[in-house]
Amino acid sequence: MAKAKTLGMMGDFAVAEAAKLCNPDVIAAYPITPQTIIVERLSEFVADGELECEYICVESEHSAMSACYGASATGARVYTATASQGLALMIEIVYITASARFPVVMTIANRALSGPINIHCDHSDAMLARDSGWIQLFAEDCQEAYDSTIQAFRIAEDKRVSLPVMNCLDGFVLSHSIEPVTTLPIEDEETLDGFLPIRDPLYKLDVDAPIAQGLLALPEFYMEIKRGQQEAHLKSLSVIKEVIQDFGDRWGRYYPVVEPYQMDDAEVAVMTIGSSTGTGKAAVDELRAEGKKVGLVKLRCYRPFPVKDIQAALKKAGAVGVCDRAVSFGSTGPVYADTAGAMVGRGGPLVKNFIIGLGGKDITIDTFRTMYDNLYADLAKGEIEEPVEWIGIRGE
Amino acid sequence: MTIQDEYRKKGWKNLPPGGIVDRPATALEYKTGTWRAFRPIRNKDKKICQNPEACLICWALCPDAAIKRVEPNELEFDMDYCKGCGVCALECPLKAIEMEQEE
Amino acid sequence: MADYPTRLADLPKEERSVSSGHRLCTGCAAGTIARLVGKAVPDKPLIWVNATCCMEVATTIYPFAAWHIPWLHNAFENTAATASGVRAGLDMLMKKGRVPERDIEVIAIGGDGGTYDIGIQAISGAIERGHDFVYICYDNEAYMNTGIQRSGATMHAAWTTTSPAGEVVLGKKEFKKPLLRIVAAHGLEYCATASVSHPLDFVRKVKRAVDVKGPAFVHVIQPCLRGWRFDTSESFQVARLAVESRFFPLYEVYHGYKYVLNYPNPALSKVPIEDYLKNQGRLRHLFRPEKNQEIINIIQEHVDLEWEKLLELAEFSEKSAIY
Amino acid sequence: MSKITEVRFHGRGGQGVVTASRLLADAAIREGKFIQAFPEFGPERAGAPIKGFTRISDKKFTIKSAIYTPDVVAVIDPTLPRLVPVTEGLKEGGIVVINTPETPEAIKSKLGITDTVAAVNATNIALETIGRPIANTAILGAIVKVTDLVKLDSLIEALLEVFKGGVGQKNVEAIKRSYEEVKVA
Repeated sequence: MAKAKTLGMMGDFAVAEAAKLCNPDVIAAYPITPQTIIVERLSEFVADGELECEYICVESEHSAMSACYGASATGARVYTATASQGLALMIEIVYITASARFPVVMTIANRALSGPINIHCDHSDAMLARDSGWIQLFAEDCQEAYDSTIQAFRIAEDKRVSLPVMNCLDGFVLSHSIEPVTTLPIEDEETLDGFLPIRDPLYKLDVDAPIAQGLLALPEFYMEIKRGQQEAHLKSLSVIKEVIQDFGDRWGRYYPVVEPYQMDDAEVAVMTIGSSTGTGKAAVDELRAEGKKVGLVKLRCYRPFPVKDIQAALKKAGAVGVCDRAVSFGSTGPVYADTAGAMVGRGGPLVKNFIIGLGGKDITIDTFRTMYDNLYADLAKGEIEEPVEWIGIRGE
Repeated sequence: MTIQDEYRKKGWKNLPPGGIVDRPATALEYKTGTWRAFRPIRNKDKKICQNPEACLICWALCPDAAIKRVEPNELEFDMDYCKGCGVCALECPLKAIEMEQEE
Repeated sequence: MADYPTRLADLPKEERSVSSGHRLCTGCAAGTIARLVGKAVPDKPLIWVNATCCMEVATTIYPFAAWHIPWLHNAFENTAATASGVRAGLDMLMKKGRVPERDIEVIAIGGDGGTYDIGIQAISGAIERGHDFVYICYDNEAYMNTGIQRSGATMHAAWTTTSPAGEVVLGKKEFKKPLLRIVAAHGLEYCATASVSHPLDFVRKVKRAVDVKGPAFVHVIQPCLRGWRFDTSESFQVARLAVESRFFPLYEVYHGYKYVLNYPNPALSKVPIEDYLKNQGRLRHLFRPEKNQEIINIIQEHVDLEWEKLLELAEFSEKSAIY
Repeated sequence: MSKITEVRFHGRGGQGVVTASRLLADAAIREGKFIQAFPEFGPERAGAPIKGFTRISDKKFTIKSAIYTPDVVAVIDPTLPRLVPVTEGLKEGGIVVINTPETPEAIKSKLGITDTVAAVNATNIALETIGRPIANTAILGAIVKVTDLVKLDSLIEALLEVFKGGVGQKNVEAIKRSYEEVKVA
């Protein structure tokens, strides 16, 4: 029996508490800043008997995901966490895990990818995995990181989905920052009062009913199998919304896949992903107080990319700036690329791309003021001159 | 209809999830016997090998499990799967097996 | 001592691991290895975790899978890590009563490339963590699945497509990596070398490895007719020569410390390495156009040196009171 | 005090700067306030100058950026002002709480500032109460005294959550003494 308590918790800490609540059977993880506090807290829970699970201290992130793949194959509930270079090292197996439809919940404490090495926040690591077939959720604050961890298990293990889920929280800005987090009031800890039933696997390694997973698929069948994977991923969006609704109805906190903020009469708007959303909302409030009709759209679910929800949220704005914390070199930011794809040819707003906060570059209210000024300038000209603008760097 | 035909007919929508094959040993439907250029003949002219259970080297070493132990003490060469590699002939201590050209 | 099969007839009739219908090359002893592992533990349910390798690709071409048991492949270099996850998943599900308590053995199997080179880190980690599983390395001394490229297991002077016998450089420059000593150095309870030419010895060692509560390792030599260039019928004959020439002696190591020699019998006179090398196409350049006695001697000296080390280790182990 | 009160702690790696920023947040959350506490993220190494930040507000706030215009600056290590512009960005009417043996007036002239300065010899207090020159908890007592951020009891409660038993009591004593001994000018 657990009562709801509001405590000051670092994001990593909150995620570890949430993961514990979900009773994972196997954890296989390798430490990397800024995810370390998650794996440390989980190790303490296991050592103190608060969490009954096989905790495998693997010798590399590549082996972390490999062990998760093997464990999920037995039907066990599996959790891991990594960041930056760790995600890059295990990416081979991240793809394979999704193709096998093995549910695994993985927290990413988002951190810039090297070169140069940098331990601060940006989304280049998660974006490295955007084509991997994992569901990807991004949290705005520590409370959402906590709640989203719990939702992730429910989504991943729903038989209609049965896909691994990547829960992203911004490195340091959330992972190592204390914010108020309210824990879940739970009666039946085995199934979180029915919200998270014990995993009933889509299929598993069963000595009494052998199956084979990991075959060589020649051209004759490979594409068919991948089309099936795409279908499962696209269909997961409705289940994700179902889970969001159920969680909100039970505990009062709703995190829609796309959340418009003051968009009804917004002339210009930005779309944000992750913790920059918080500072963005604060900027909107300030500018609104100064009479400026600005808005913001928070993108929580990046994969599957909620095209219809984004179209609905953005269509009334005059000009929209998509704020990426990653860049696909030689092209634009990834979230912009997806968004532009969704908005093209619909007579909707002007859409441009802002690259902000790479490698922990602080995103402040002034950052948003600059972006909104640029959007108003483009709106006045009626066209986007500079489709991709890097905000917050020195020099022309 | 082999599992290959079955899975082809399913189209992409109804294939088992995650690229699995949902039952064991479906390769039994694939007859590797068609690979043979030579065929093993045991005890062709004389019953040299009379007590296989006392030896069974051919049975144990056959890479394709194409030699079956038959009650109570007999061997059966399964031409559905034998690839004609000649291991049994070479390894048989009594030289009771000869490889002959496939017709 | 647990009871180990003394006659091939003791082995179960039915196939319990790989089935017929797989597409390994005609005469490939890897098929035999997979069969014998299944027969080594007739009473124990198995879960098979396979590395990317010939055995994996040739036995599972979608939708044909040649396995009577649950079979899992993940990738090339992470078989031991994947097996760790399978083991952990089973253990915890049983502990929580989610699945019936059963003595299931997790078999992890890979080729030499996947074990000596790209996979050694995952193996070292899995052994260090003490998971209860058996790792089997079937060693055909090159990346055969991708067309015979040189690996850490390839012997000195052997031709492969990436260590060709050229005008200036004659085959692989380096010597075969001493895999088992590296594995033994982890101090695991049991590891051993085996050969397809000694099926009962191999079966005994697999069973011994399975009986270990914790990690165990069996390294079985499996000459490859395609890569070593010999006839489809000769895999086992070549393997036998590898053992009898002392190129690949069969021995066991207990707790990474106590060495027990099995074959060949030291009392027997040595089969010259030349007999082992001469009918392998990958070493033709040592015999034609004319014999390269110098390199043959180098190989012989290296074999003799390694053999002497093994004898000393075995002798020392016999006297040692530790195990 | 503006709607969200922003506090910046200055010290060196290993001096408990981050712990101080967290304890202040923990104290505030006990009073139902909305908080945020985070270090200046970087590969902290013992001895290197680092900062810790705390935001406290009566209303929920969502801002996630660093603090550039603090309302309160707390200097745990007296040697830092020479190296680091500790009062940079201090808001009008802001206050500097500094661990120093000197008087607030002396500090004002030394730093050449006209802002309010609260001085307390936290190192000395810590030595006498905790027995170690760790001033991070002691200085919190001074902060509580000169600002209305949190009540002393909340701070003590938060502290005893982290420092149990005898160590806890010694830290409480340190807090109380600096609460009493802080001088403002």
